[in-house]
Amino acid sequence: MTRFSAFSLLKQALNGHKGWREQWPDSQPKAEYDVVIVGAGGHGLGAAYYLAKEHGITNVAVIDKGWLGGGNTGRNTTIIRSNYLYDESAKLYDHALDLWDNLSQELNYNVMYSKRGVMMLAHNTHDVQSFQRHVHSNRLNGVDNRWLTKEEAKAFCPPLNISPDARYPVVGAALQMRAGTARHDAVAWGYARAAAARGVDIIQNCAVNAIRRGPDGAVIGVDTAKGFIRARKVAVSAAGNTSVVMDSAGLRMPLESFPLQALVSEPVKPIFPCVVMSNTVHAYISQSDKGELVIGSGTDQYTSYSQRGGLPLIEHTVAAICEVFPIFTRMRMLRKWGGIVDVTPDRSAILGKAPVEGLYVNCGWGTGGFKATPGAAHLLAYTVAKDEPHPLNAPFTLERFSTGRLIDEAAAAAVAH
Amino acid sequence: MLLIHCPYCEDTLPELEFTYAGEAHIARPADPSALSDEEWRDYLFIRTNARGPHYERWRHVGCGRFFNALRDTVSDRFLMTYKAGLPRPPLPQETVE
Amino acid sequence: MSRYRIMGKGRVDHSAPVSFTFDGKTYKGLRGDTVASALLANGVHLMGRSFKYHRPRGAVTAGSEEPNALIGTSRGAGRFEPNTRATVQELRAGLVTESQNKWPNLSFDLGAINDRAYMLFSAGFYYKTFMWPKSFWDKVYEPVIRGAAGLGKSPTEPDPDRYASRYLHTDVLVVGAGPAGIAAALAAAQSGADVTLVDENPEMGGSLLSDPAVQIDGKPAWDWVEAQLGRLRAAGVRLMTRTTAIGYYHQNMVGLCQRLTDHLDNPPKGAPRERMWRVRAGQVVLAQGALEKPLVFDGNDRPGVMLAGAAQTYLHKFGVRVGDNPAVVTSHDSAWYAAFDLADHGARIAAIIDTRDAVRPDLLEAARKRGIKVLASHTVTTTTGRSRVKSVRAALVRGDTVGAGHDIACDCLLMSGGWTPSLHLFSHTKGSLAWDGQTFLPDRKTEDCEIAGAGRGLWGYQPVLADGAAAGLRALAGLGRAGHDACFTVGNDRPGTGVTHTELPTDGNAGKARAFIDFQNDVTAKDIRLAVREGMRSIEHVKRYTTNGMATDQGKMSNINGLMIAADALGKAPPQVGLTTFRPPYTPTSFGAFCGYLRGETFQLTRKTPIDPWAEANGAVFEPVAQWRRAWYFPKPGEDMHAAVLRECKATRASLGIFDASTLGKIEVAGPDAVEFMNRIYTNPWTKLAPGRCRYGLLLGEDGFIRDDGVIGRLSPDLFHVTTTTGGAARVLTMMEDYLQTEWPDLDVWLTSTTEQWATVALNGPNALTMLKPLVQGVDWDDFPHMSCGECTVAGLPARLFRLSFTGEIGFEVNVPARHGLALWTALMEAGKPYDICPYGTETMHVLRAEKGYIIVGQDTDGTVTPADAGLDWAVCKAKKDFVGKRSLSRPDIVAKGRKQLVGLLTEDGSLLQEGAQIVLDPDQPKPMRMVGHVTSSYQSTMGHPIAMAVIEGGFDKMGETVFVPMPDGVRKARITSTVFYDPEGLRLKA
Amino acid sequence: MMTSQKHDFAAAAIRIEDVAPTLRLSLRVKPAHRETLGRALGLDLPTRVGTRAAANGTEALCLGPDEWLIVAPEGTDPAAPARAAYAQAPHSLVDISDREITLRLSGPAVLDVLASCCPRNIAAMPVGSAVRTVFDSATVILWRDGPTDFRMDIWRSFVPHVCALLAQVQDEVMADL
Repeated sequence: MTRFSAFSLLKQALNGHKGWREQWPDSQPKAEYDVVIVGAGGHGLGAAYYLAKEHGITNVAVIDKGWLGGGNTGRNTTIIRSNYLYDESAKLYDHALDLWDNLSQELNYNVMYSKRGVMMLAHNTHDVQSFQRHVHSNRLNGVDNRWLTKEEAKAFCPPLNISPDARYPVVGAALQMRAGTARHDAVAWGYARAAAARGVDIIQNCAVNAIRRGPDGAVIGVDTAKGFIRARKVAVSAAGNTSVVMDSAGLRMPLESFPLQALVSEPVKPIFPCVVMSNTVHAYISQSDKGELVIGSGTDQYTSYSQRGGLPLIEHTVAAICEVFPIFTRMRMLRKWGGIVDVTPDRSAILGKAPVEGLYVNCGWGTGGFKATPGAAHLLAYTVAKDEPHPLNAPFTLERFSTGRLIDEAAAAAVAH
Repeated sequence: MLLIHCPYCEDTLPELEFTYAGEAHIARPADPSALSDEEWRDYLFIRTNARGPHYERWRHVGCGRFFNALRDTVSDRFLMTYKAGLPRPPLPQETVE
Repeated sequence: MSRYRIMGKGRVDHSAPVSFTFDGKTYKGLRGDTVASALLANGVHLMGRSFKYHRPRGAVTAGSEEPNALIGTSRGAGRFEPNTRATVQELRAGLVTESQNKWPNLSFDLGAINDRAYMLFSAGFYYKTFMWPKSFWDKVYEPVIRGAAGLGKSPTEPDPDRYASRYLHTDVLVVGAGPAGIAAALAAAQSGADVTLVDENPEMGGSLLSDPAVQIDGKPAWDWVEAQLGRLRAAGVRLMTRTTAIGYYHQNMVGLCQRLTDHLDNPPKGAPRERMWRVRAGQVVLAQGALEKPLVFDGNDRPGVMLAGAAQTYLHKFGVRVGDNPAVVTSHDSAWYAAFDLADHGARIAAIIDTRDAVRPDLLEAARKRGIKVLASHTVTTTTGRSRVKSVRAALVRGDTVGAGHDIACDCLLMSGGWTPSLHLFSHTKGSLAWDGQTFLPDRKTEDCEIAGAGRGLWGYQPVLADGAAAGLRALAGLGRAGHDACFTVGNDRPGTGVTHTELPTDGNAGKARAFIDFQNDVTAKDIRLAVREGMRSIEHVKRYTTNGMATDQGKMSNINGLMIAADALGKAPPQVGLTTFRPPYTPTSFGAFCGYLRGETFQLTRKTPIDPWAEANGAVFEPVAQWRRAWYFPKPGEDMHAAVLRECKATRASLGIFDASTLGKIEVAGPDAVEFMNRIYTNPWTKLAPGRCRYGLLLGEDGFIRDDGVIGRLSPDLFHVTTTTGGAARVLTMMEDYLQTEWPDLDVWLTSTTEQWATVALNGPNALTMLKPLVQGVDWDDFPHMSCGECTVAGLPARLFRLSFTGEIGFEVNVPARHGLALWTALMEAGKPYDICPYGTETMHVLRAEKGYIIVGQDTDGTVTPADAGLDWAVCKAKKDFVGKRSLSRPDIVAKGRKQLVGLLTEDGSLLQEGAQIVLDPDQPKPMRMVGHVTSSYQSTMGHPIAMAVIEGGFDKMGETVFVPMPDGVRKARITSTVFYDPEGLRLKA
Repeated sequence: MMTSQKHDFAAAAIRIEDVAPTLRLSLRVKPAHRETLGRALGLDLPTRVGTRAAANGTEALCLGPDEWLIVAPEGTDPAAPARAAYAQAPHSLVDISDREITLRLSGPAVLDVLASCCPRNIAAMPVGSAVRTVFDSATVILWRDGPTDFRMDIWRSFVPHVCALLAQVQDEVMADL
């Protein structure tokens, strides 16, 4: 692996960039691996990297039906934060945040993690109660998050409309200063390059058709578009397609896949310094390093794998943004795209062992997948390597849906009275 | 925005008149107390999440009725809709892409 | 008049000059000009600076695909917008425009220093550096990178303009009113079908407007267009100009953005600036034509280097000669016609440089006749000139070898790399594409659409017209209608073919060549090859790594050229590398158009009760609750919220309070099986509830957690008057209907929402009964104890009266038909005067209920709370075999010890706890602390000290124990108590 | 609340007026008892959603397979005979006269005005039909009384929102762009 640095860049610039080598090879599958990871998004590639780096397991393949990073990794609005309500969630996402903090150096790939602050707007008494609960819980958990008055919120984000006459007036905000954004593609590429350098095979355009189990029920490998690949362990990290893959191992999942849309505006000079989210009006926004306003929307109402999404939802999202930031109506939408988010009944992820020997699953991240990337990857690698969950992901089992021990972030935030 | 045929109104109408109501043909068990925790979990939470033809429920604001539909979740195209209470129809032959 | 304007030529109005400014300088153009055509007429080519290298750029196109000539435009306060395409913006009186991404000015831009250091800024350079020292990223590198972002400036003021939207249902929607679109619309309209023809330009006619010499059916092109539009109008076809089809959505829904006022000097009052049409079409005909591709060679981005088709458009539509001495470089026949037309209008063509070895003899002959020098098998290897191209270097190419070049002086360079069908909308449908060796064409369709003309690779007016007509007929057939075939005779047709290239070879230092592909994002051919060298094998990776195709033209200029080069570098055929997905909108579309009416007052509906006008007139402060606005409190002069609420609370406890409870959800549950239904839905037993009595009802989700609650009255054996929470009304009714229709269709029971049928006024206080009695007729007060209900009249109005209490005081809820709500309120206020009746709002309601330990679903519960957790076990009828949620109450974790339970809290120091504050048992532990619960409700009470409710692990077993609430300014100590703080014996209800 | 207000929409292209209150009943009955109930009410309850039947000043609109909206003049009690038939034909009849407020929209531009916020193809509605549909985010019942003559029943609390939208569309129609 050529080490990236200002010096290597300068050196290459002087010889016309002729010396750069490929960042990862396009591997063909071997007959057998210690671990096969299904899904080459940030989570899967990262898990392969940590398996190799922290657990010495390098005979690993990451297999994807398309190009690496082509799913939700490359389709999200790149928001990173950890100010979740429940201890389990806050600790998990804060673990990710700790890894984000050093990820560029760790991977020798600038993932452009920008700690510009994520501000969540409160629009009514219920929001205030809910966000104060977050702030206090986070504070006692050692997670950065603080309450701002609406004037402080405006000072932090000048385009904000804090007029009391707004349909949903801003009454305050919760700010996590350590939160922010990162360059999504770079995360996938950085992990791919670092994993490949440690011997991991990245196999693209190779659909996994089924997980194959032996006579004793344990996993023995995967059937793919390029034939059977033997594996001692299989980790499924396939986001919206997890249900389909797990079904082939005879496991039905508590998952539904919904279309989620996002959009960017034309690029403009810096105007928007942070990330702002409003759950009440269902929109979130930041400005990319290119100058585009990056805007996320809610999910459409029906399950879908079409990656399309409808016009009405986008209209409501744009209207919500323009209600909170009225200076933006004359900005223009440049492009809009859709992803597929896999959602569990309690809106928290499933990350752990599946009830089949040698099978592991990482799914159900909903809209939280990108921010969890290094954490989920790190904990998935741990769980696969040790055949038991790390304490941080131990609560995120499949079993919780039988016992009732749900981690219901959505219920805790969303009920109006 | 989808276009949906309401089997009660016998009219094909815009999605904005409809709400999605989850997977179809998951009947509430007659005697929930007789179920194990796992069986009850299956009823509550386990979903097919089909990639392709998916049996699902919608409700039409016009007539207020819940009804069933078979929709391809890859193309989002409705293959058929039918009234609530009718048995699950078989998959049409050439629906899978 | 400028010397670049040809008198009398074009579709502009030479008798109507229009003044505008560009970077502070005033220019004159003509009515019908775009900013770009007017600047070109004034000899101005330099219109902008590129994104990364700040290279000087001019208009390269004459349409919406323009990547370079982006300007800021404004018309007064709040009406500035950045990144407007100068090639699209029509002149209007007083238009103010400015160039972008430059400092201090357009011709001298310090940012152009980036251009000197271009070797450093190769594709993906930022992934490889800015990592050391780590702390510099936050403090130095990232701020600098962000500071360099963007093209134009964001608007900074709210937009005073309005936007509109509309639904349209049409049989046939034809997108694009060029020859194919017009022919399709003509064909479709003949059967009487409802046809809509839209075009993004101010005028219909498409390429015919740039080819006036073409003859169709014996008429000059423009006359033919005029005549056909007349025919279409007569046939009732909806013709919409300045209307861009931005996206193609499910089942033939197409979004159209219609620009209504940006071209007008003085827009009419009340007129929306833009209107979004959501069209549902039976059949769609895509006749969007093709986009001309640039050629990729060193220096292809200088101002004055322009697509040949654009030059032809500037000539014919605007009467503007883009240069006196143009050179032409092409790999397609079409540029030859542009050269001929310019030559015929006074330009001296420096040379036609064609990359192909063989050129059609008739073209050669036509060039010879005009005395134009032709260089076949040649390429342009570089150009010179700073703010405008001065010369081009032409060299002979034989296979892989490039001969020595020679310089040719010129004042502009017209290029054509051939044409690529406009596949954007088709791609939105996820239709598949096929590679024909030169370009991608539409292949398998997923929607009921037809593609016609140049949009599917046809060239020349004859075939395009015939194809358009055929597409119109196929669309008709799709509707089950028939029509006659049409036949067009085309004279002076301009057929053409061409070849597709990667980057063209150079005779200079290849290492220094900078051949641009994505002009705006400054992506060069070398960047693409570098991305491939670094292992980017899919076009998606190449795009994201280099940003090729991600500029505001969304790859219209760059996608195919980028793909050709990437495929070449990979040694694969282009289809194996793939085309990036086109995403809506087709051209950048204002946020306002998406908002439509969803702004300001009409952003989202606000529901108001019948009594709301009284509250407003009497100084209420309102709060939003779900979709409603509710009176929060009624401050008297000088009172803050705290003082007002305390006064309202005390007045109610002392004598009498009045409260607008109309927002409560109400559902009439009626039918012989009503009681059975209630038993199945709610946790409580209903069978023995006598008519005329009411009961608190608790509703769970099937997961066993509390969803809603409310008091429910049985008015007769078969009739229940159910109330729900304000926010839960719709949800509860839907849930009930779902069970009724899906699980229990055998039950004879029906549900009707009566939320808005009734206005509801709550009276509470020790004098409530005394005050109300004289106003009521039809109630037997001897048989109307607490938790009774009945029909009667109140103040002469028909009413449903409930005796219940959410405050601990004697209480009533009076329901009257909504039209009488205000009258009832006024009558009660009048009758209450002797008792100092006090109107109160939701805050006082919250305090009073909290003093009694009554929960608010959604505040004291959060979707994870069971009846037992909330201390509401008494409301669960365990004897019932089943009810919604019952099974979940026996799941292992729900019956486990240590669940959070709802208790009261009293602080030791008498301070007010904050709602949401977290509770610990050991305040001295390090972080992360172990939290055992949180405060759900907290108020200053009427008892002289604050009260709070909280959920705490094992709270019921911890009565009297002390817990700690660590706040930023210190730890509060609190004692766990019952949630009933006020009148625990309930004596006041019996008074 | 809105019944006392006059909407000042006086443009020729579109007129929007309040309609005086009428008696409105929501009738729910299973198909098996439809005829019995209809006989009691003196109406042949239509079975096709969106169709209407009238007799003696009382009109029934079929909203769903077991749901009709009965409209009659104020002060009448058309439901009395139905109540008497409850034992033979169990049903639900709920007075919802005050739940909705009715606006009349008429004039040459009425279809454009409705198309501003109704996703359904209003132009295709037969004269004499009525449907429950949506106008922006409000659920409404839309009656087509003539080619350019409509009534819209709107839940009371949604009326200010609907009227604010109509006022904007009104301006737009007047601007004629």
